[in-house]
Amino acid sequence: MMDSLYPVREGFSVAEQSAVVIANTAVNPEYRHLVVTAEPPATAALAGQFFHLLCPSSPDGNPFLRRPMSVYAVDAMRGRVEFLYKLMGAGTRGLAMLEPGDRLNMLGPLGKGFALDPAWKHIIVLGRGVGLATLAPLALMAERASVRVTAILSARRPDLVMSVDLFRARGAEVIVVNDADHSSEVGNVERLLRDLVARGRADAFFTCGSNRLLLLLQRLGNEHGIPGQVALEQQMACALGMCFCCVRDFHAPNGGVEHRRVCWEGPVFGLQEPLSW
Amino acid sequence: MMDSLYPVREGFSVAEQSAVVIANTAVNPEYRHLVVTAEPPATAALAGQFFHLLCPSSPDGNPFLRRPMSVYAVDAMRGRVEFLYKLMGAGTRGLAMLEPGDRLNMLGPLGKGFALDPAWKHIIVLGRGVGLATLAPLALMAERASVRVTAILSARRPDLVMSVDLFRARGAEVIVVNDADHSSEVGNVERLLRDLVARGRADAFFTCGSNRLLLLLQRLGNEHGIPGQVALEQQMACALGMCFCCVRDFHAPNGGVEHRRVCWEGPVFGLQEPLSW
Amino acid sequence: MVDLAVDIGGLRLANPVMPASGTFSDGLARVIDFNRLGAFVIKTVTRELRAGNPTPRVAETAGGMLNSIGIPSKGIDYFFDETLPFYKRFKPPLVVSISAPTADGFASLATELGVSGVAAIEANISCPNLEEDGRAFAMTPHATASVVARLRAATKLPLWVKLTPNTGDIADVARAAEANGADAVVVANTILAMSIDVATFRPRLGSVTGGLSGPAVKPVILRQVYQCARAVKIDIVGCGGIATGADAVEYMLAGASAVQIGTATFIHPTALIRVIDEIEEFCNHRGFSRISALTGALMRAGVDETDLEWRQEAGE
Amino acid sequence: MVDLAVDIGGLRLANPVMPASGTFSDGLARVIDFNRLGAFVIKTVTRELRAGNPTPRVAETAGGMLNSIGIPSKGIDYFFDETLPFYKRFKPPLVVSISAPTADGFASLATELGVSGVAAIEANISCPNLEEDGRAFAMTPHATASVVARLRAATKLPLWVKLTPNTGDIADVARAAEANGADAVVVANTILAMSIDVATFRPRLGSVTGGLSGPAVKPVILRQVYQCARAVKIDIVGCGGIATGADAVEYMLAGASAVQIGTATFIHPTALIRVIDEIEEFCNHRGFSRISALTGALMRAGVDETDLEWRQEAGE
Ligand SMILES: Cc1cc2nc3c(=O)[nH]c(=O)nc-3n(C[C@H](O)[C@H](O)[C@H](O)COP(=O)(O)OP(=O)(O)OC[C@H]3O[C@@H](n4cnc5c(N)ncnc54)[C@H](O)[C@@H]3O)c2cc1C
Ligand SMILES: Cc1cc2nc3c(=O)[nH]c(=O)nc-3n(C[C@H](O)[C@H](O)[C@H](O)COP(=O)(O)OP(=O)(O)OC[C@H]3O[C@@H](n4cnc5c(N)ncnc54)[C@H](O)[C@@H]3O)c2cc1C
Ligand SMILES: Cc1cc2nc3c(=O)[nH]c(=O)nc-3n(C[C@H](O)[C@H](O)[C@H](O)COP(=O)(O)O)c2cc1C
Ligand SMILES: Cc1cc2nc3c(=O)[nH]c(=O)nc-3n(C[C@H](O)[C@H](O)[C@H](O)COP(=O)(O)O)c2cc1C
Ligand code: FES
Ligand code: FES
Repeated sequence: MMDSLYPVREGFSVAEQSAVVIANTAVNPEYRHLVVTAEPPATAALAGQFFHLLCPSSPDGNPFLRRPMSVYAVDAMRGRVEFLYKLMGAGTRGLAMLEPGDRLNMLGPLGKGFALDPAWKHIIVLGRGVGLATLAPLALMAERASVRVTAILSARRPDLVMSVDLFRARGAEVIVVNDADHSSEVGNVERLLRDLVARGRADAFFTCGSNRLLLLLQRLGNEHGIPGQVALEQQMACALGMCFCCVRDFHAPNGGVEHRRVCWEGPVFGLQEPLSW
Repeated sequence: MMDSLYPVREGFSVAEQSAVVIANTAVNPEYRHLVVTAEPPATAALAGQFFHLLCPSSPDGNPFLRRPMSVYAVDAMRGRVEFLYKLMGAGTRGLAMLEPGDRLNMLGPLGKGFALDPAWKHIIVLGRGVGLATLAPLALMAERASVRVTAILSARRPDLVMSVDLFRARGAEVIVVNDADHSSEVGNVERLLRDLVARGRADAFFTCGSNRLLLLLQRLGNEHGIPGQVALEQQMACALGMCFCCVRDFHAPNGGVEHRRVCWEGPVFGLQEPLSW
Repeated sequence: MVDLAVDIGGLRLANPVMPASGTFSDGLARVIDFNRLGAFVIKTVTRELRAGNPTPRVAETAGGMLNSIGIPSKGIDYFFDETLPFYKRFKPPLVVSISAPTADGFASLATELGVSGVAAIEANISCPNLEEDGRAFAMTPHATASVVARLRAATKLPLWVKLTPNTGDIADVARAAEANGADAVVVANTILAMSIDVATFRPRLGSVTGGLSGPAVKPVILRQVYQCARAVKIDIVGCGGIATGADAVEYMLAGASAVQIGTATFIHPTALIRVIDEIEEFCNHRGFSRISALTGALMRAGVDETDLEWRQEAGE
Repeated sequence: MVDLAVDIGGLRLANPVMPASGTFSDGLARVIDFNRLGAFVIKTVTRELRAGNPTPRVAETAGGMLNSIGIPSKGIDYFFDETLPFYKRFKPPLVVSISAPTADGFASLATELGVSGVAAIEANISCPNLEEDGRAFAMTPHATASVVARLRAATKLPLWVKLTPNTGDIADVARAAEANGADAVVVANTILAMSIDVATFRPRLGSVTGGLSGPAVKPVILRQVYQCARAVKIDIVGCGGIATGADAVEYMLAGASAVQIGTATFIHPTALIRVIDEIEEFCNHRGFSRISALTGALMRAGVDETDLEWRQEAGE
């Protein structure tokens, strides 16, 4: 029920803020890029953390609950936070209505983000679909830590692959795979990964967005003793560890299966911990 | 339960329409004037009829039910309908958010409007507050029927009196009374009315917006055998005679008291029929 | 072409969409084509003249409304003289909602209504039972059984029984209705509720409490339809918060064979027609040739399967 | 200065605002100052370890949400080792919500919780009673009486009993709780409800049905608070859909002495604090020096008086 690791602090590390929309533009037919103003503590958000957004009503409905969205980028100097979101239902379609100057109520930063071990020299980032939004800030984080990144970005069609330029700009090597030419099939991705492992480019795996890819990385990680991290998703209500809506199944230390809260113990977990994405 | 007078028609005399806002401006600190586009059957609205408006959400709340608003003016040629509304709660504050170009869902025209007897030469229109909005289209209706109007317009303060110019433009004689200088007190209004009756200017009384003024007119009407009409208000759900939310007490033909629906048998009733406004 | 026809307790309807009692009258003919409706269901009729409750009779709440109309009634003579002839002019069958303070009263009304032009009786048993403690008949299986048995003996017309959602035993109440001869249950009437104006410290309704309806109640009544569907074999008419074709489909999946629409008509007077069009479109789109195939088609997969399914959807 | 203090069944609170069980944990300390709360009410604790229900565990509805969390529990040892020490660091009293499948189970938990740092017991008797037919204790006065009597004998702590809104007899259930020694009733838990995804034909919750909470339920639970307030003399804690100070005042006028806030905290994590500030402001504005004066202050005027009042307000 309570996480005894959590220290009682003087200040508050999470806040409900009324951000101002700076831009909200389509990046392809399914995804949009949202940039908003932000103050501390929002600007302290780390890669892998998320915000819980109060989405406006739209003709598609009145979203009652907030919607979790990963931090796509943070610029603490200019006071900005960015999101990359896929149009799904009432919440994201409500977000799509926001225009520059509109207000967005956001709660955050929330959850536990990615962590880079100083010993790692080369990491592999393997993402698909919405997962690319969550993984994107790893590019900057790795660059700052002088860690080399190979990013394998997967999507249904070539025009839906995102963040290629973002990763390249941070010095990452980018490999794009997609369903249209079958390059995204597990067999092919496994071949690419085994090649990178053989070339010593895989000190750690990072993934988000696909169950098949998680299972693949778990298998390879096990086989080669390569650690890693995975960001999970689950429906949320509170996003503060209070409601236990957002649990998923994890291997328990004692060998059984236990529930953990994606919003609180995660969304980033050790690669081998979850049973599935 | 059903009004057997109502004929089954080929076409439909009431419609839900998506009007476009042309203007929505403050006329004083409490009232706003809304002009929207309209098509038939909306443009067939008569003085005393009303529309049932689906008001947008605002920070003041999400109005679930529609809100009844009298027709303030209709211009069938240019395809326009106008409303004059007072800022009250969630509904009217939602209306206040509408900007030119926005859509407004309106249902109407609804209810039974005012009727002018061809035998009348001079009528008296006595209104207060919101009642002035409902009575305003009588000015044009009377002008067209070559009936002379004396309008006594009552308000709390001089700056809250509305429609003075509108009545004057249609040739009416306008008397303004207000609470600030006590001219609106029943005693003074009664003096004004008795004077008009004595001068033969009161073939009929029309009123809306005040219980005290209704009771006064009922008394004078009885005393002098002067007929009249009153527009009532009551909370509504359906506005089509279906739910019986909007009933008020009326003198029944048999001498007792009976309920009638303001939306269906009214909102305009014979002056002596209702027990109160 | 989708076959929209349904059979409700022996009465054939051209489609499963009809108004809810008390939310419909001839006035709506100014806005929609009455001949498109699956049936007419009229405001509850009583034998005697009744004035109904004090005003204010309506208040709005989050996603819904409260009403305390009560049952104002012009009495049974007015029904025969005015209401019945009016509805005879249209094609849809007329379902007459009735209420009485005693089982006898219900029975005698039902017998009297056995005339041409009345297609079915809907017994609104959510009203106080004056012979017991004044609680509504539909609050207990016991009182429901006795009034339904009397009604069954009194009429050969299809007998629909409208339940109250305020009981903790709705499945048992539905069973009692079925066991005593009801042809269908209507689930359900409004949920007892209230609202207070904090500016005046007064109740927003003249009679203090009233009935909640509209989208806010949909998840509660849907659950009750689901519970009743698992308890009885007779047809269920779902009623509570339906505003769209998707809402109607949701009720049918949970076990309803037809639906009634009330509050939504106050917001959009064309709601009944729109729901008919939308369920037809839904069937076309999903390849159902008969709407009745939706009834009870809820997939209750094993727990893990459901979980997995959601994950897959969420996956991308 | 408004005196916000209230006394709930013998327990003094600095103000009448507290979280609802299951909607609050230490995580909220990242956002608000815990020392401002009237009390802490923690997620229901059981003796044994429990996993809770399958996912998905949440769905949204018109003006509310459904949850089917169940009662995942780390067991009573975890409570003593971790939860209790954590809350001891703060000023507000700790109310421990407990649940068990039998009256004995409730009683033994209550006894064990008689330790320093536990200020009151909230018995969540909306859970299935395994000794009877598996229905929740709080569904009937009978089962409520027996479990409350056992609890009363087992603990000297203030005993709050949390009722279910799913019964048709909430006033009788409250009476049974009072008669058997409850110091207060909490009205109420969530309303049983469901939702179906018409795209997949599957229930939106992994366990098919779940509990409805949020603004949609407010008018229903408010009515139940009002009914209970007329039935019992013990204190009532109102809980259901409260999101603003005005909502809290509405509950107090209906008869509640304090309020719990659940779902609103998910939408605005600062809701508890805002409600405290807003009720203080309300009292200041309306000239109440003690918040407790609001409890039961509903004006139930004669019918005509109410009517007239409304007319006057509407008049101009
Ligand atoms: C930690 C976290 C980070 C995320 N980051 C991103 C991101 O950066 N970009 C992005 O496009 N999406 C992201 N998602 C998924 C995003 O939250 C959902 O796509 C969104 O909530 C859908 O809302 P909707 O109303 O548009 O869709 P609907 O399908 O109508 O949503 C219905 C309900 O299901 C929930 N839901 C639906 N899909 C998901 C999902 N995949 N995860 C959690 N809840 C879901 C919604 O929150 C809502 O409560 C993230 C999810 C989590 C948990
Ligand atoms: C036939 C008719 C014609 C009207 N014409 C006008 C007009 O031309 N201009 C104008 O300013 N007002 C008019 N009114 C009053 C107007 O409908 C209310 O002021 C408005 O509904 C208030 O809504 P709200 O949400 O702003 O206020 P709230 O007080 O928050 O409303 C709460 C509820 O009470 C109802 N309500 C409140 N006051 C009234 C009232 N006086 N009459 C009926 N329902 C009420 C609302 O519709 C709503 O359902 C008319 C009313 C009727 C019945
Ligand atoms: C204004 C109003 C009046 C009602 N009158 C009756 C009635 O006379 N008889 C009856 O059985 N139900 C009556 N009801 C209940 C409705 O028939 C229906 O059961 C309920 O409103 C739920 O459906 P909805 O959410 O679609 O409105 C009434 C409901 C409303 C809102
Ligand atoms: C996610 C969630 C979990 C809950 N868990 C519990 C619980 O463990 N014990 C309990 O007594 N009530 C529980 N409840 C019910 C709440 O305490 C409260 O009674 C209900 O949500 C109504 O209040 P609200 O509308 O303010 O949320 C839970 C409610 C929610 C939404
Ligand atoms: S969303 Fe509430 S615990 Fe994670
Ligand atoms: S508002 Fe429904 S009858 Fe008048």
